Amino acid sequence: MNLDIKLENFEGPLDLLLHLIKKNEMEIWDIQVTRITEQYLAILDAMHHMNLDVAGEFLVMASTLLYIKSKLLLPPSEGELVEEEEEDPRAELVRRLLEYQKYKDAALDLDERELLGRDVFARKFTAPDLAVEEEDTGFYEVGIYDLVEALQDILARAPRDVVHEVGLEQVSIAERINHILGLLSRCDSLAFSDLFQEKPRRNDVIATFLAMLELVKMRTVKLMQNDRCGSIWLFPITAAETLNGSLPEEDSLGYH
Amino acid sequence: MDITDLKGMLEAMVFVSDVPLKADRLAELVACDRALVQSALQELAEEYHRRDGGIELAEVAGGYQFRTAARHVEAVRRLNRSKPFRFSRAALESLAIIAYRQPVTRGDVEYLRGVDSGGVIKTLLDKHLIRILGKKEVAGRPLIYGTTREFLEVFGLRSLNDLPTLKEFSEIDLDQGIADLPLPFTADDQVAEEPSA
Amino acid sequence: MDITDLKGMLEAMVFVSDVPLKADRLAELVACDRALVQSALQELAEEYHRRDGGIELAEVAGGYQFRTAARHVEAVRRLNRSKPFRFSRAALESLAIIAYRQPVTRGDVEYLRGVDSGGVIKTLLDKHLIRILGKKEVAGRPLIYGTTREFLEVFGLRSLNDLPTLKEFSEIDLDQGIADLPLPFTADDQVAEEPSA
Repeated sequence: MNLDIKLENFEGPLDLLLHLIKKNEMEIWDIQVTRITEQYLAILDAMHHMNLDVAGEFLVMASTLLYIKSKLLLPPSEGELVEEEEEDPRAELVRRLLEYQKYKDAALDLDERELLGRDVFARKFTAPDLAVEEEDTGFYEVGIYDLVEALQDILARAPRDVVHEVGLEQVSIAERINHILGLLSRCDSLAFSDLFQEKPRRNDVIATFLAMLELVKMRTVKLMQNDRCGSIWLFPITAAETLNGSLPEEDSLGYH
Repeated sequence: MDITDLKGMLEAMVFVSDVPLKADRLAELVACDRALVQSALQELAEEYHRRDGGIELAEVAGGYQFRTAARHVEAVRRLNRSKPFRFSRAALESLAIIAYRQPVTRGDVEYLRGVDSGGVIKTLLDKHLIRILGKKEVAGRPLIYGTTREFLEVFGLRSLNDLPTLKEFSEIDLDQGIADLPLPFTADDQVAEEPSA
Repeated sequence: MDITDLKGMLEAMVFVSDVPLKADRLAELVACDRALVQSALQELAEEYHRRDGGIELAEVAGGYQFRTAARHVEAVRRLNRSKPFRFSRAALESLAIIAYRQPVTRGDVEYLRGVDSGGVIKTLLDKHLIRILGKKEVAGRPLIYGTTREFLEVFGLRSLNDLPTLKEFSEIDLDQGIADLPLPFTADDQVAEEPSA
């Protein structure tokens, strides 16, 4: 049998087992453990020889298979004979495989639906004439866990070492301000992500971010978001021409 | 108010909303009988469906929302300059497990999939497709997860009852029925509910 | 491409766009003759007009845009007014910082979020979710904020002690404790209490 199988194509050991069972034209509830175990181990072995990392889960399954195989080969001990109808050693694995198969199929069903944002689209913006002041009409249901999630987001991006890093790398914030203003003079809005090159260095990101904050503080740009997790957009507040003429001095920004 | 007028009103409201609108809420807003509103919305949805144009009135997440017809996806993508996104198999599998088995813990998902699923659960949380429902009253008090309204919206489901039935393997006669789900804990263990807002 | 298909495509594109779309641009996107696109759009506009429903295909600013019919303006306004307050990401983040780190200044919130938070703090004050506790005894004597009783009610908490600790969330991949929050000032700086109202 052709064992040209890449582990990374499988979601995990259960997925790989299902594949082997199908390939051998077996029924899940009647696995020929010896044959499947041999093939499973051969694949792991091949991976090992190619110096590929085999995730721990695949190894755990290998030992499970070997255990089942040994149980099937050993004659039942006397003590076990007393208990009538001992469960088939394969039963637990079979149940897991059947259960996994079920959700694997359900996942495919989900993927075949018409997905919003992929296959179908809705209007995700408020009509301009409706963007009026909201009245005090109560709250959307927000749980305390939403609050914790928000905090986690901040923690994930908190500027914990900003001040030191900028100092070390001598990235000019005035230069970045200049750059942003230059970009803004050519268009009326700018996506935050457009401020960066393809793969910006960490210090560039920080300097650009600080430059953006400075511009906000100077009331030369405003930041807008079109929905709560949408991308951030920069809009100039005054005409871009006047901005170009009044560049801040590096020293006046207070970053050294 | 005659039915044509009601339909126009409902159409205008559903059109401007950025979220699906429920018949209940619309009935309240137009001060009309809920059943009347519901049937007017159904009629509208059928009209759009029969017309077979660029937009459809879809029933999702318990409400109504205008959406583009799936067969014009290419044109819309060209306009938005967007590439089609793909859910990874890991994401879809975990989402399927959470959707069908909620409330579930990360441990449940990992047991069923047979692999570590922490990263994928984090991603699903970030995308607001699942949310933390609370904590399970067992040792370690693990978090329990369920799907969100956004999940229904993204997958175009009216409600969780709209999920297709899982293919069961009833023909199999194992010593123990498949109905004995092999989860580390059973689903009806006591659950620490999140205090609702 | 037949005209029905073209019309559907145009309809879908105009529907999802947040700005009016010009016939030129649409013609380019569907790779069709401009005159053909123009006449298809005209036909669509007429269909909607004849139908006399809740929405119209309007010709504005040299382009096409779907709009609600003027006579349903009241219903649309009612819908908009009834919108419950939606916690924006900004509001949730600021509220989270204030809840966990109170008493905090606006500067603390802005330092952590990395963006101006004046507007959002004002909104939270207006909604009675936070209140001014006093002034901080540092240069500039900035105001310090804390959460209110209403905050506890909205989030279903008995007291601030009921706020989940971030440690409890360690399973979703969180390696920073709340104590490590990188605030520019420490929370136990001396605080001038405002006489409580």
